[in-house]
Amino acid sequence: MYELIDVIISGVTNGSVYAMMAVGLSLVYGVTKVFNFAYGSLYTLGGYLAFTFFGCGFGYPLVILLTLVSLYLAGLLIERVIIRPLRRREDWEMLAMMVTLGLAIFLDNLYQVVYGPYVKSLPIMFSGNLQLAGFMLSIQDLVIFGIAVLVMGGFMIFLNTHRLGMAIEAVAQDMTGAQIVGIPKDRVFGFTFAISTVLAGFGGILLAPKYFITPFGGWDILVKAWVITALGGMGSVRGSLYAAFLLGIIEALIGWQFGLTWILFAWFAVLLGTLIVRPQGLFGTWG
Amino acid sequence: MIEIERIDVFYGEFHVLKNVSLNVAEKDLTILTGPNGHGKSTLLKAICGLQPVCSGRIRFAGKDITRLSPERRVEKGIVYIAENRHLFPQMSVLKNLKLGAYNKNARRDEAANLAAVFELFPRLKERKKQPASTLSGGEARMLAFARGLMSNARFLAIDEPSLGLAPNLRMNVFNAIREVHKRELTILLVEQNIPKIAELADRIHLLEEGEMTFSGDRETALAQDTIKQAFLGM
Amino acid sequence: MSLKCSHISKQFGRLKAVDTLNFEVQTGEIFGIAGPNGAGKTTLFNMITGMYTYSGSIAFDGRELNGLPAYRICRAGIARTFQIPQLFASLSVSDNIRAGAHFGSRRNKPEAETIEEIIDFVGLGEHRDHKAAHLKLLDKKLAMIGAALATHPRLLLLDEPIAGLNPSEITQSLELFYRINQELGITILIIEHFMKVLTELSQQLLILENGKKVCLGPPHEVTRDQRVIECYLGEDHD
Amino acid sequence: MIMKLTKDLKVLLLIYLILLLVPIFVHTDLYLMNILIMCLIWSVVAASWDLIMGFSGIFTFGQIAFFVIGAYSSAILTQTFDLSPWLGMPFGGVVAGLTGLLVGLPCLRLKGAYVALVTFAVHMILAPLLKSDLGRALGTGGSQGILTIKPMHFWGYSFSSMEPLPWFYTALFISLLCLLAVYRIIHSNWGLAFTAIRDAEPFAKSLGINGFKYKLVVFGITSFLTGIIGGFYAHYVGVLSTRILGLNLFLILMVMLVIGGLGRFPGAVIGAYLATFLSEWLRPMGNYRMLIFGGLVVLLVVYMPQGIAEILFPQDKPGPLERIRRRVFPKERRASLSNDS
Repeated sequence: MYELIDVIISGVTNGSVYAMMAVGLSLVYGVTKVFNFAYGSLYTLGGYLAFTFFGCGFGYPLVILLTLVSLYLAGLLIERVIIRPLRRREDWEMLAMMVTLGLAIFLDNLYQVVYGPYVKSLPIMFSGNLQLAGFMLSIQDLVIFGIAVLVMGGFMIFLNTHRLGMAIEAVAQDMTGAQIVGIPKDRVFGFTFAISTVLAGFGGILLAPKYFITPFGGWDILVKAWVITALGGMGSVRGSLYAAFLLGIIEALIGWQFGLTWILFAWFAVLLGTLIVRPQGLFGTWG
Repeated sequence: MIEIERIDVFYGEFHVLKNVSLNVAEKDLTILTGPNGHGKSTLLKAICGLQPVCSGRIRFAGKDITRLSPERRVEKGIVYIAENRHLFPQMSVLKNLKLGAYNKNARRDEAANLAAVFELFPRLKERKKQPASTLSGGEARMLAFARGLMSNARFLAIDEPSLGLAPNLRMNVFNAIREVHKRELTILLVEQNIPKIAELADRIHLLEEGEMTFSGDRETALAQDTIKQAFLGM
Repeated sequence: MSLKCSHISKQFGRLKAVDTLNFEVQTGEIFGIAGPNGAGKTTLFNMITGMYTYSGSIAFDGRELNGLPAYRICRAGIARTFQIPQLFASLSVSDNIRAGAHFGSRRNKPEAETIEEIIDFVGLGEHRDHKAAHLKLLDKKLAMIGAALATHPRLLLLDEPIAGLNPSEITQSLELFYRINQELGITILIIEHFMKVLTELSQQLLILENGKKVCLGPPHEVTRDQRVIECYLGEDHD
Repeated sequence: MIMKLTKDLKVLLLIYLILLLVPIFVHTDLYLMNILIMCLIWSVVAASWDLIMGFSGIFTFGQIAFFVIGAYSSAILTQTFDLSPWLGMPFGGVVAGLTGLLVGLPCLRLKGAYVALVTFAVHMILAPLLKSDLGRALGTGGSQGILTIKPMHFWGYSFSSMEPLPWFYTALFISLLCLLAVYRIIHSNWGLAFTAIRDAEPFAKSLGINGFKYKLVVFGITSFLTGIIGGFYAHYVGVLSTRILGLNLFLILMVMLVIGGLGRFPGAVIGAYLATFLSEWLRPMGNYRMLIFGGLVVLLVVYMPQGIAEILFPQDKPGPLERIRRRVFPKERRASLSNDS
């Protein structure tokens, strides 16, 4: 019984980080219609950047700040240099998938060349456990959960109330409508891509102390974020949230009961089952 | 206020606007009419920057805006009210209106404009919490119109505001246009329902097969059979 | 009677695009449909050709069509064109027509013969090997009609077939529609905004507004109908 | 169109004629012969992928998975039942084809990015599946893989790894058959249906094309061809492991398509040769190899999205100069258009 609850807690913790990253992937698809294959590699980028900044001898707050700023700039750059030029072409959505796939492998191998093939890890943010109603809760997990929830909550509030957030939603819902009211489409695309890069990379920082950083570790995350997004409905932020927690818990349960190798199958089975019944995902709408 | 000089617009291989010129004087209400699919909406979109122009120039208040981005045009006060509305379906009516005031010139007047719009369309005030997708056709059109008014426009390009509306709603929209026109806004109105609206017009233009086939003031236009023939087809 | 629509409705969310519509099209006639934008004209075509699910019944020569997939409806003898020309852009004109001849037709006539006949019929001889993407608008429309004719339909639906054409092209198209109707004996359903064209061309005219039938009858009567003038032609029209 | 068919075919046959003669000069060079054989293998995979992605517009990422399924099936069958590889290869094709149908089925109702997701997921879970107990029970050898796969034989003569010529000509023969099949399909009524659905699905349906059927057919046929050549690969290389499912090969295949140009038939074949040689040439670069490949994909997609086919087989599009001229002188264009009619 205690074990089960431990497992669920771990599922919820991971789910919160997955949710954060899936929100980023879903957002960038919903707004810019780019299916970003490099998303997993940007997750890894967050880990490596943080690792590098630690190497400079900075503490956690400064490292996080520097990493997030670098991620933001990297996102802007990627959108500007390799995605925007494609937009003029008729089959650009397909080309965007190919170009981000190329970018993903480029980045992964860049990490391998720069940092070597061996795992890197970040120092633990908080050590120790918290005794609560007979359960041992790792403070690290609690902090991760707290940060992920805060980031997501803050992001939701930003989308719903801030002018720029509203502009992002407007572009997602009707691009021509957004242009009519004078929203600069290109700048929103760039900003959205950059924000999603930040969310991916932030996920990388949060999970790095737990799961380590490897050059190709992003693919697992990409597939997971992808499944969450598809399950929740492409472009639906709310759907991604539910799907992330659901899959986080399923993952923890399967891993506990049947072993880690079955996790990916479970994800895939859930995805396929859902898509067969509802091709547009749980909360998605076509078009 | 708006001077369009010999513009050409293509959709792929299809020549939509052929050497079209049009002037709209400040504070005038100009009607652009003609059969469907002959380039009226395209002309409005070209003015608002949603449709690239192949050759020719567009000037606004004396300045060349031919290559300006749509958002810069909105800032200058050129506002398009689309026939197929382009609302943000999952957002509330209020949010749609607030987004209308997105450009930096309209931002500071948001509250005043909102009050004015609600006065003009009390119906929208009743429904301000509702998502735009739940509005009826007529209400959605009102919202599109109201959203345009939120942008602090100096020039409104309105695309067939009466289309698909029941007669009473149609009168509502026309009254709103009349009201807005009184506030000394310059308006270019695409409309097929001429007799209703003609009394407001300063000038009427006829666009057929992408070419301007008639331009003149109200009296001359209404005396002409070509106008009736062109859009009634008889 | 050729086509019979009984109590057909189509709803998108809260919007009733087509609302309990009834009408019949007689074999061999040209049947016009008009109405303001958003009246449900194209929706109606999409229902007849099986692109949408809907409630009610559409029967063609006594055969119920509701529930059949689009490709089966084509083989039942109904072909259509689209308002914005849809073509297989990367294929040649003759391959576009071949698609119709091969997949849509159940006649045993050799395909090559059908293709040649149709290219001649619509007058696209010189563009036979040109890619559809590079045709000009009229030729695109002709190629689209050609592909539809290659399926050997008994009923042809034309969705605003002359929008965007110039007067001489319109004349050419109308002539073609007459020939399709007279020489090939194909019943035609046509959506058009140009009243003059509809009154000239059609034997029956249906006016739609907000998915509902406003008026149905011979064109000269319809254009005098008070409700039609109000909803479509303008109230002060005489 | 008729003229163009023969042009595509001529290019293909010319390539094969050259390949037929190449061993005369290099047959002693084992390394080079091996690369040539790999070129022949990858050209079939690339052409099949192009058939479904380029010609049919279905964005699938499962081609290597089908290749591996074909390879494992043929290896396992020939081993378990002591059958000839000549039977194993078509069997591998059939298993891969059936899997293709199975994967295609849920994809029918899905839109672009979802299809990519489902097929990519198939690729991603195939390795753990082959390594799992279930895979081991089927004879995949778990994480170790299959180490001893029967070599090919012909009239009692068993091919050896030291003699590349029999392997080469068998590969030449099989790949030519597969590529001719791809060519035939592209120019058959099936190909017409595939391209029609890609270009304008509603119009295709309104002309009587059964969208579901042909999408399934293209899934089945491309995975079948890929599976056959996968079978050949297994017997040629002699060992199989899940390492082949790594992303490097995936990216190299994508480079083949990008170089060749999507939907330009002999393009993918040429792309396969170029990418395979490039990959070998870059092998000494170690880790930098895939870095360069990744960068290459980015550059090619941004700057040359039509691939090499644009240069080798320009289509009847206006060239870049003509396009600029039209943009600058639209009036002239209008005049010339009306003169045509």
